[in-house]
Amino acid sequence: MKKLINDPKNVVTEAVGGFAIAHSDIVRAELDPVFVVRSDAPRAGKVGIVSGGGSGHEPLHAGFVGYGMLDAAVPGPVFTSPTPDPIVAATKAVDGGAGVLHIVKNYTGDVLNFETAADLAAADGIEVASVIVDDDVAVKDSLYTAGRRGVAGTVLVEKIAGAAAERGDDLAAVAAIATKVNSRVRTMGVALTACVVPHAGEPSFTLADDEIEIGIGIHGEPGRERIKLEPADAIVARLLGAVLDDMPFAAGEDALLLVNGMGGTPQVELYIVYRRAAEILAERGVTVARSLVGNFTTSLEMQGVSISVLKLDDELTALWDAPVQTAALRWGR
Amino acid sequence: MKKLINDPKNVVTEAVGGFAIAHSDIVRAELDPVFVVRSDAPRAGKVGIVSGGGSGHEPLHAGFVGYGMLDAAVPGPVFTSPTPDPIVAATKAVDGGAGVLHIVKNYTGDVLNFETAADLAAADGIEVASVIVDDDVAVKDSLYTAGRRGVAGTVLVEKIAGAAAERGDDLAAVAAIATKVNSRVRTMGVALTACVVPHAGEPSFTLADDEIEIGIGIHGEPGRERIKLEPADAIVARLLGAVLDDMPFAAGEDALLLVNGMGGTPQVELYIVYRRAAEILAERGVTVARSLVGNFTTSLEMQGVSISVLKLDDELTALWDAPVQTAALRWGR
Amino acid sequence: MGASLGADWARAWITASAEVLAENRVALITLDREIGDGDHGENMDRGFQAALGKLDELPDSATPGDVFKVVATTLISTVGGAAGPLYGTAFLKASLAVGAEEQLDAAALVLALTAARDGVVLRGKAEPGDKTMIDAWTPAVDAATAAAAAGASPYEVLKAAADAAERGAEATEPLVARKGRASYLGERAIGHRDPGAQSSALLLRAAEQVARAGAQA
Amino acid sequence: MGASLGADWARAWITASAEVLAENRVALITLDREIGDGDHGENMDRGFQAALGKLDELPDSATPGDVFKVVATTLISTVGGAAGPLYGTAFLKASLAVGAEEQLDAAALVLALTAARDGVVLRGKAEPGDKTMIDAWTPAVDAATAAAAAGASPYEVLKAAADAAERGAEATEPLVARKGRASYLGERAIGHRDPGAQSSALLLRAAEQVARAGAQA
Ligand SMILES: Nc1ncnc2c1ncn2[C@@H]1O[C@H](COP(=O)(O)OP(=O)(O)O)[C@@H](O)[C@H]1O
Ligand SMILES: Nc1ncnc2c1ncn2[C@@H]1O[C@H](COP(=O)(O)OP(=O)(O)O)[C@@H](O)[C@H]1O
Ligand SMILES: [Mg+2]
Ligand SMILES: [Mg+2]
Ligand SMILES: [Mg+2]
Ligand SMILES: [Mg+2]
Repeated sequence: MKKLINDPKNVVTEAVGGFAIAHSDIVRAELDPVFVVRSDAPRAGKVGIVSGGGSGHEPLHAGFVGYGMLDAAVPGPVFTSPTPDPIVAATKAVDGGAGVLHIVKNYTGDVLNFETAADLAAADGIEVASVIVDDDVAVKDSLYTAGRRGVAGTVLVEKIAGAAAERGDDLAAVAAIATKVNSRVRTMGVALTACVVPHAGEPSFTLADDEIEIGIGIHGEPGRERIKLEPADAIVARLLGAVLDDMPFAAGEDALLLVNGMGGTPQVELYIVYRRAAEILAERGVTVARSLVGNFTTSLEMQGVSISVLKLDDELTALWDAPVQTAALRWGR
Repeated sequence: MKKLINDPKNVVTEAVGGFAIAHSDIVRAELDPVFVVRSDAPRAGKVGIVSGGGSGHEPLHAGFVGYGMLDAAVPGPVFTSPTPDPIVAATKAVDGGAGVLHIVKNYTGDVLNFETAADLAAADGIEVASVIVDDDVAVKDSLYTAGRRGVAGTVLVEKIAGAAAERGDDLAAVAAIATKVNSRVRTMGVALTACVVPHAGEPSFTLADDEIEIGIGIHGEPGRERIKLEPADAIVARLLGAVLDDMPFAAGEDALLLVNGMGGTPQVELYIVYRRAAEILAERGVTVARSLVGNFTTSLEMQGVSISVLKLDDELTALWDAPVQTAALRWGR
Repeated sequence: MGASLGADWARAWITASAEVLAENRVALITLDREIGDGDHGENMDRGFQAALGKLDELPDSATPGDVFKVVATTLISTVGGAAGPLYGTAFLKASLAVGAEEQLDAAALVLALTAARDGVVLRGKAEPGDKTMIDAWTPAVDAATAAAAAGASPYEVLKAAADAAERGAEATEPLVARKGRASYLGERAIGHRDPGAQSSALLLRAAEQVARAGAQA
Repeated sequence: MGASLGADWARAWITASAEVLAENRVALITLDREIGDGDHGENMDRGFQAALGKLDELPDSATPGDVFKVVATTLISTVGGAAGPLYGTAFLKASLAVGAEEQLDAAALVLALTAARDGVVLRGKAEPGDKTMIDAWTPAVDAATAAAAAGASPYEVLKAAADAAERGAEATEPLVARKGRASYLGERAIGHRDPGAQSSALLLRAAEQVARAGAQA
């Protein structure tokens, strides 16, 4: 294992510490328990938004704390959901009296820990609503699984819910927007290489030199199917095909296309993937009205990519375009 | 070699094509010859700024085309400087009558091809000035080398010169600012892994599981020294030590600290590096007045990092803070 | 009937669990890497080391229920992931089940084990055969119940539970998972043991071993 | 004195060069990977394939100088990197040196080779021993000059140049580089052959071989 780290046990606190210094204009970090919060929190009368989960997916979530997006992020250990304590602390830190929305990716650990935290915060008189993100079409949503995972679509939920909170929507409305985004976004990913969790020291799985893993999650967990390496265009057809099968578009509908790098993929490859995905959507008469290309929901140094499509309407587009000022996403100010 | 590509020969055109669709609000791409240009170019009366070089360093340079930074970027094949033709075409496309600045990283190939292009553009009546960036302290600048390489400091030169051009400085003034930034920025990098150039198909060098390469360039060329893996803090001390030895700071001076990922390094590691670098600067009484952390000047999927320090003054800080709207760097609009 | 088990046993159990989880840290990480995300051993080790530290802060008068309670809150606040809330709830429910009893007899142990298992089901909604820790806990509860009904000593109850939990953990190997991360793998989870079932078996074996040591002393 | 070399030879040379560079694409990439950035073979192959295409567009009346000129502009506009401008300038200067001559005798070849070498030096400022293509070109020019002075035929002049260039390329192996990317490596460049010197030797060998084929035909 070769990593630019010191003691594996200190990876999260040191990274969060560095993040807070580098972005002290936007956030501050609490280290006991660990969370990252907007420097101007709590904002009276504004719904607070808290997200979190295991570390290793950066910039998710801390990179999205700031004006127009999250009020706080709670990073757990690498790939391990945080415990309730820091979630409760973050929830209290951002409560401006209008209640707090928890945006939770659908993993048993995240769901259970946020659930406990919500109960504890409610016991302290804070109104908490929760939205579970489960955009990953690689997993069948059935009685026979823990349900779909929350992956890169989470970024879109956070941005759009954040804009709704910033314009003054109340808790129910912000939760409704977040739910709406989640219901209209689908994602599918592929890995070319595995990643190494610092405390594990070994790759989560091994792929031969000509193998790729289709339907990968974001925790270094193996995907659903292992196939031989294909040209990028063929891989894009698989991923986007699965997304569009699950959420068909009518010609003329608008899409936001997110091509998300898993951390170790060069940018040229992301744009090669983006190009073919945009072409396929155009062939189907779908207008790619908004785009986002880059590393937003990663798995440490994993090489790979996920493709997300969000079905836009005027409301979602306007909220997407609204100003945002975070470490990892910024426009309009 | 596992990459999300189609034919290796089409990597650059496909990536540039995708980039131009994804960022059509900011840029357009020409494909014969290949260059990326601001969609509103040429802007009458504004000095145009063109940079370029081999591909594989993304977001450098195309990711920095837009308001307040570059007017055009000329990507060559992967790690190969572009030929004069597209440089001339880009120069013509951005000339608004106030002349054009070429920002060139100090590699024999880039220097020679931009030189020829400048001559050809001048023959067509365009006033061209050139600034060579050579911020890499890993290379001794002496009669016995091709001189220092231009690496991540290039981003700072492009941003600040871009702001000067945007505020209306004339060609001589923009060139002077670019030269000033170059004279005040130093960089040193490390690689944990090599990268694979698509047309080569094999890693540019091999490192054992416990080896790192100090003083790496950005072309997958081997560095100056190979050492055993060390904790991040020790590596930071080496890199930043070399930077500060070369450009000493007095206590109380202001610095911009850039921690640049080489492409395949997880963000947690960049912030762990940033944290220690900021601490060392603070220990020396240097104020880290501005920070930039992320993948800005990369070597494909290489894992590693470079640390750049720019000695700020009020003028440079104001130009750094000025609005910028590019695919990879955006604030203030 | 045999000697009942008091707070000494409860403390010794947690100490032994912390040891066995530290020893099995890498083994559990490896199991979780195969069908999960490779952190189960790290999570459990972190949690039980923390619980160990909390034991010292308990007053001498602490009952077994007090021990279970402090373990519960410590696991909840240090483990994270799926295992943290699940094991935390298990110990919390066990603590409630035994109330202020100073000494746990066979019947009390069965109550505690049943409450723990029910707590995990309440939070995680897993059924037997879903390839989770429930596949260790449910046979353990069944075996403990049967043993107690047959007049076993507390130690014998724990022995029955531990034996059954080990068999249950082993029996997760051929299963497809329907809960937790392994459920994403479909058929590919077959042939791998569930890490949570394995850690549950380790915990119950530790409970039995310290009881045996106490019984022999 | 032997037969002088005309446009047929010049065209055949470029064709043979394109072939030999395609064959040596991977070998040159490998050399450049060791002490540079691994693109030299790709760059040269791309450039000479493009030059090959341009030959067909030349009129039948084209002189050797016309061939050199179209090769020069094609290399400049397709190769990129350091090699593009350097080889481009070499062919451009060679073209100027031979002017409108229909047939090149030994003296004209020496003029062309000398101009080519001087062009590379003009652009790249390398000196002999800097571990660049100059270390192939300079001994080649010297050997060609000596051969011509001794009354060698055009073919023999090229043979002398090619032999010397090969030895010169080989002699770059023990050197530390002072120009180009390999200069960043310091001592670590020792033991590796300079890719540009190697491609120069290949080009000059191709020139000799097509001249020999012509001489035998
Ligand atoms: N719904 C559930 N019910 C019961 N046990 C579960 C459930 N989900 C997961 N588990 C258990 O948790 C274990 C994984 O724990 P751990 O690796 O620490 O958490 P995570 O899956 O969040 O990384 C699984 O092996 C399984 O035994
Ligand atoms: N200043 C120079 N003078 C002469 N030849 C040079 C000079 N710099 C580089 N070269 C030659 O160019 C070769 C490298 O060419 P190439 O790999 O195509 O370009 P790049 O170095 O830009 O990747 C070197 O092996 C060397 O022979
Ligand atoms: Mg986990
Ligand atoms: Mg090159
Ligand atoms: Mg796990
Ligand atoms: Mg090269």
